[in-house]
Amino acid sequence: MSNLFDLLVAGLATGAIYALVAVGFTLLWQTSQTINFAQGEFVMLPAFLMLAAMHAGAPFWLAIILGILLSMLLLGLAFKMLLVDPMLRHGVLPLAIATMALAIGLKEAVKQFFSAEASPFPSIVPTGDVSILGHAVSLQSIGVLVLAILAVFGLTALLNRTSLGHQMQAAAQNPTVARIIGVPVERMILLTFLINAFLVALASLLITPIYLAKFTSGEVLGQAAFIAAIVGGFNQVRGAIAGGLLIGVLDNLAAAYVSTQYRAAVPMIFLIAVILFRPQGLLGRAEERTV
Amino acid sequence: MSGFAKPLKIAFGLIVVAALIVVPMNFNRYGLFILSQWAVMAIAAMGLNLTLGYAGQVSLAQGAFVGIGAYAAAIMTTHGWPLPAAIVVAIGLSFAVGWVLGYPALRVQHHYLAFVTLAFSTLAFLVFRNESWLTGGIYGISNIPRPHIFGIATNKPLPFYYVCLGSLAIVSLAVWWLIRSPWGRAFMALRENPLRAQSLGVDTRRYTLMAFAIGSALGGVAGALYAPLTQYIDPVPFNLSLSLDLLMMVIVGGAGFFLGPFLGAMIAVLLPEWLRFTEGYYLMLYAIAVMGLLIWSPTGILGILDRYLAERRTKAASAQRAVAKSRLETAQ
Amino acid sequence: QAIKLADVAELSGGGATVGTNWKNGIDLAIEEINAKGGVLGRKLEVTHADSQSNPGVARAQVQKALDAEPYVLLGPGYSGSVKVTAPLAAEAGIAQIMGGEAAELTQGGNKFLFRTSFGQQSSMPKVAKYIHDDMKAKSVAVVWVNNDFGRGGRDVVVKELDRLGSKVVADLSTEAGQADFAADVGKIKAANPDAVFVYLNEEESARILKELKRQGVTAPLMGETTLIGQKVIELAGDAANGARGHVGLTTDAPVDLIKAFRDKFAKKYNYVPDHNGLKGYLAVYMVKATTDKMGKVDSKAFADTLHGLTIKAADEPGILMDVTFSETGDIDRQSFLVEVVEGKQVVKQVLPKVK
Amino acid sequence: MSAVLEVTDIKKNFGGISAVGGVSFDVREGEILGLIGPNGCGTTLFNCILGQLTPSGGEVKLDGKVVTGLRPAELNKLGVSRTFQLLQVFPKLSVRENLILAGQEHQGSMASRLVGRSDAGLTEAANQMIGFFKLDHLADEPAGGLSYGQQKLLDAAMAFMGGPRLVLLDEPAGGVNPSMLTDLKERLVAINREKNATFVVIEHNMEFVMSLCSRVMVMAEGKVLAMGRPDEVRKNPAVIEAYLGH
Amino acid sequence: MSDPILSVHNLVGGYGKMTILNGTTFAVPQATITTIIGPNGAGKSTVFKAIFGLLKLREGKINFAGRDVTNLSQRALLNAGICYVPQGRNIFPELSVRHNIELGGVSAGKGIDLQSRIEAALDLFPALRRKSTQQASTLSGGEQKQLEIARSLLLEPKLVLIDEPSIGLSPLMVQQTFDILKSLRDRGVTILMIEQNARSALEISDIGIVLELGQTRMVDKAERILNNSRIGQLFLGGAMEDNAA
Ligand SMILES: Nc1ncnc2c1ncn2[C@@H]1O[C@H](COP(=O)(O)OP(=O)(O)OP(=O)(O)O)[C@@H](O)[C@H]1O
Ligand SMILES: Nc1ncnc2c1ncn2[C@@H]1O[C@H](COP(=O)(O)OP(=O)(O)OP(=O)(O)O)[C@@H](O)[C@H]1O
Ligand SMILES: [Mg+2]
Ligand SMILES: [Mg+2]
Repeated sequence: MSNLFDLLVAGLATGAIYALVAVGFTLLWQTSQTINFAQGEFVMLPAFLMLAAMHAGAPFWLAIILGILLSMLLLGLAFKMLLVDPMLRHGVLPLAIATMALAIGLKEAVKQFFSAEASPFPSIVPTGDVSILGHAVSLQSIGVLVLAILAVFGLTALLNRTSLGHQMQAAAQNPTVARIIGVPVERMILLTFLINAFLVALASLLITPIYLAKFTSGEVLGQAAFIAAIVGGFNQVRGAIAGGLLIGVLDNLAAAYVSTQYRAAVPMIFLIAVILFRPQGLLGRAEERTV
Repeated sequence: MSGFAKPLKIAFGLIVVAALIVVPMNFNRYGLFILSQWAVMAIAAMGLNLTLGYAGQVSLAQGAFVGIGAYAAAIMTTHGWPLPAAIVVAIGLSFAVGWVLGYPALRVQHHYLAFVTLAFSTLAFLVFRNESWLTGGIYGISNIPRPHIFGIATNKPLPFYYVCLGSLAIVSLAVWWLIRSPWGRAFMALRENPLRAQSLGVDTRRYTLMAFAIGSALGGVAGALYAPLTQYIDPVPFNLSLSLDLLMMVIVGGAGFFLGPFLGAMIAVLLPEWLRFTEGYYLMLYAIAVMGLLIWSPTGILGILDRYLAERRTKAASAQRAVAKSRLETAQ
Repeated sequence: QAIKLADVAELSGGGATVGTNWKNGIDLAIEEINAKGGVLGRKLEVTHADSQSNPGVARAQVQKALDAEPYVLLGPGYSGSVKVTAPLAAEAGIAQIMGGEAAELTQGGNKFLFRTSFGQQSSMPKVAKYIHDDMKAKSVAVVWVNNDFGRGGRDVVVKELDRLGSKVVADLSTEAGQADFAADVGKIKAANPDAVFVYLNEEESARILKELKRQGVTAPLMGETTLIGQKVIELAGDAANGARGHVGLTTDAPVDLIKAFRDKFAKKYNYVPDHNGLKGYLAVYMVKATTDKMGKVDSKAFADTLHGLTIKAADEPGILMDVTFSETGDIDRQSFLVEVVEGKQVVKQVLPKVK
Repeated sequence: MSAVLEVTDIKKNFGGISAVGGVSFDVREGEILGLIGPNGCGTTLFNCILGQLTPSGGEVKLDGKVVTGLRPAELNKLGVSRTFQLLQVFPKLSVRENLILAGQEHQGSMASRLVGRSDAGLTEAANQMIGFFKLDHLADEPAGGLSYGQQKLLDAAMAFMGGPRLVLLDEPAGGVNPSMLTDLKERLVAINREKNATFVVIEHNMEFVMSLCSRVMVMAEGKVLAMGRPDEVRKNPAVIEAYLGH
Repeated sequence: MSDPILSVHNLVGGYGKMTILNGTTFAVPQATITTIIGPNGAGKSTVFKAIFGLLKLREGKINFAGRDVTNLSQRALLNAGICYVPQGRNIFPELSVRHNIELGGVSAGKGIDLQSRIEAALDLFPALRRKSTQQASTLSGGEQKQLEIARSLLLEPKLVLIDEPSIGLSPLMVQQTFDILKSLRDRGVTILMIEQNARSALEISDIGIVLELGQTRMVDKAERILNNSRIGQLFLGGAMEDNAA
């Protein structure tokens, strides 16, 4: 019993990480119909930017600020202008492929210009545990979870309650018409990517102390986040939380009760089941069309 | 197309085929290996092009079917079966599994389908790795023999290259026939507008399953050639990244174009090799090249050609319009 | 005219860290040797090729390397990749010095294949013996990474433990790149073993060490180089304290030559190498020592000369420690039993050469 | 006249909201039935009859056989075809390919179509259709580049390629030029007479409906409001109130 | 009728290399309803796209309220007081009906009470009010068109370009829509409309334009076009009226 509780807590801790990465993923989909296969690498990179700043002698706080700004410049502005703009009109696939290539490029660049080795990364949340119902829960995990929840609430409010959010959605769902009625589509898309870049930089800051800074660390993270996003509901930002936590917990339960060798299979089977029986995801909205 | 372009095209095609037969004769073993790999990947990409490019069903599982074919061939040939028999089994097996994988496509499309197939791909990898009694597990299967074709041993790189090239030729003809048949049109109808297709009597269920099954079967063929090509297989090459690579080949070559997979496979297999002289930077450059290509033409290499042809056709249509216009003016 | 070596390694993909270390080790050794006038007065030259950690690509690259007729082939590091490529090198009659550790590699009678480190068939029995004899563990939990490296080690150690009479009470496979070890550690805890054998890559080792500490597992931890390496200590912090490991080759070995190597490497590449860096370095010095011994650059005779050869560090400082090569291409050398004490590796025992 | 299509008590709810609330009627062999009603009155009904949506209740019979729940493709094979209110063509295929596609599934078996002629022997028929709808200069253009009205015509043309017995046309006149509409109407009448094909026409263009149809059914709020000859319906005060206005 | 508020002069342009507009020229006087009619594929919608900056012109000038607006951005055109309702389905399917309408006011200036305008628009279309929280994609075809018209009422434009508003609308709704257009005109707004429902449209129009093969065939008072027998034969479906009568 206590073991089960530990597993749940551990699962939620990992799940919070997935959720945090998945939030940006659903955001990009909802506001620009982009699937970013490099999302994992987007989380990997800012940590290295910060590390680079520290190696250059900047104190940690300055490195963080520089890292976030640089991320927004590279992963927000440059990404949008160089890759997204030319391809957005041509549907989801070319851009998805381009982001796959981008993922390779980012990994190789970090490996080549920084290091193939893993590096430790300082934590802004104090390391250590707090005791909840007599079980140790790490402060880092709580930090990640809190940020994920804040991001989801913030973004949901932005998207569904503000005119700006509606404009962002409109720009994604029907850019031509959005332009016709005066929505500044370009600016909306840019905003989306800047928000995403900001989020991944924050995520990077919180996750890297746990995952270690390594050029490959985005791979596992990216895939888990995709699955979390789909399971939770792709067209709803809040789906990311549900999906992330669920996948984290499921993964732990699978490792404990199914088989460590087939552990990775369980979330996949769950994913297939969700898609087949509730394609819009657990919290997603069904896409309805009249004929 | 004008009457002049067609013979020109045929002549060009014949030259390319002749070059593929003759030029490699004095290649070294490495060159032949790479070319064989190109042929094998082109077959797999052609299968995916059918499923994705023509029928519009996104699949991130083509690599798993290459794996299924490879394991079928490896297991059978190391147990003394001839390769052709193994290819038949590989086709049958991947066709059947592909058919089953097609069922989700009847319920969901686009990115949802992509993730179902992605999940399948991961599952297949786990089975390859964990069921050691059958697949040799993580240690894989070694000493995979190369076949005797018409009594000729293909152990040496050149004969085996011809085996791959010949298979590619056969597959190409079959695919070409398929897409120019009414089936090909029905596949495109699935891609363009399944709703309308249904109401025109296109049995979208059956065509969807077929698109998956046939595409997967070609993945199986590629796998059955891959195993004797490398003569050793383990689960690693058939993980998700192969599926992603194949997808990249299809999109970069030009999805929905017959020749797309040939070019796409060329870029994916040969471009990194050409870039190897840059040592540590070659994958980065490769990634940049792929992105650059897509920025230049998001519809793939053949998309560029297509744009050019479309412009020529609209020119002709404009001319027709001008004629109609002058007629109208004289009528008044 | 330069002597050409060809290296094929895991420079990208899952084994990139392994391959990069290996490559850097090679480059360092060659630079040193050339600075001192080369081998038999000829400079060494190496081409590096990336196998992308994929056996199929490895095969292609080795083929390419062999087509260029190198003096000796170096690499790859993954056992699967070695397995596909070894027949090619053997067919070409070119010696291959590689980094793979799987037991079976040298058991197929290949006359051209040489290790740079212990095969698992020689290291794992020592580990099992230590767990049984010194740790006095009746029950053992085994955690391994599910790739050819981890699986290979696990298979030998489980067999040996069985033979010695220690019971394997938990047998846990993990994924390369895995970040969350809570469930695995939970299982270990539930099994309550007398000792835990951990056989993972460096980063994963660091993560599981942290998790073991978090969940308060007190059973002694035993592993290999990958559990107690400097990198792991750096990453895991004080969670690494108390972990023990058998180290065939480590940059932390109490050997002056090795310390000097480590400093040179760190100076050149800005990081501390792992054992793969050492392996690459040694591979080149194996070439040098063998060639010096032959007195000529003869690719055909190379393998024959290296079989049965003993190289003394006194004669060839680059080899770092005395080493003997068997007829099968396996290596025999001193090894160490190390414990992490307050963030430092402390050598507990020196295990002598077998012969 | 016997009934080709008998619809009994069809219902359709969307999450608790009733869009069609128990509609029964039949379509007689060889007639042209008009179907009118205010926007959102529930002509979605036809999507239920044709298998695009699953009805929440009720039964559909074709030639006396129950066909409720059959898939659109199966119904099409039984000779029922349709057009769509919103544009539904195959945008990247040429106009001619669109038409060949529309007919090909009615030629031979699936296997025979794999080995048979590439155009399933339909080029001639497609060209005729193209000629009739005055799309000659656009025959090789991708259908997605056609103007609204042209796509609407192409959609209608596609419905005729399979030689159907029963055709449902959803607002065929929307966006079509009046003179072309006259041709279309003549064509419908001709096919109706010569091939004894039956039509159901959903349309808001009153001239078109009233001059074409032999019977008109009026729906409002998911129910049948009136049914009868065009002139009767036109004078019906309830219909004027709900639909026609003055 | 006063001076033209919009004049297009010698527009030449098309898609790819295909030329659709072959020197289209016409002028629209202020505070009138002007209707463009013409066969399918004549280039009517293309003219609108050209005016609204969605089509790159190869030649030609577009003047609005005394200023050259050729190839301006959509936002600039909206700010200048032009609003455009295109043909076909133009909604944001996954947003609610109300939010769809709200978005019509995006380019409105600061001092405008959007909420009351939204309410006013919903009052005109009761079906939309009933479904205001539903996803727009669940509306019927005609309701979606109503949504677009309602959305376009949120701004106070000087010129409305409206492309076949009657498609999919029931006769009652067509009447109502035309009434809305009339009242807009009476308030001084200029309406440029494309219609295939030509008779009804010309009946409420001041001016009619016949467009064919991308050229202006005829510009005249609406009633003169209505009564022109040749035009009747060619574009108004002359035969149909007889049948129905
Ligand atoms: N998916 C859906 N979810 C909720 N309501 C729906 C859905 N589809 C249709 N409706 C509602 O059902 C009613 C009937 O729609 P239907 O499409 O039948 O209208 P229609 O009669 O074709 O009208 P029109 O002439 O405007 O096309 C409408 O009020 C519509 O809003
Ligand atoms: N996006 C496009 N790409 C290519 N050609 C196009 C495109 N849109 C329109 N065309 C062509 O331009 C011509 C004019 O189209 P347009 O839409 O302006 O016609 P229209 O007069 O509005 O006709 P309708 O009354 O049917 O709406 C048509 O022949 C059409 O084929
Ligand atoms: Mg138009
Ligand atoms: Mg309708």
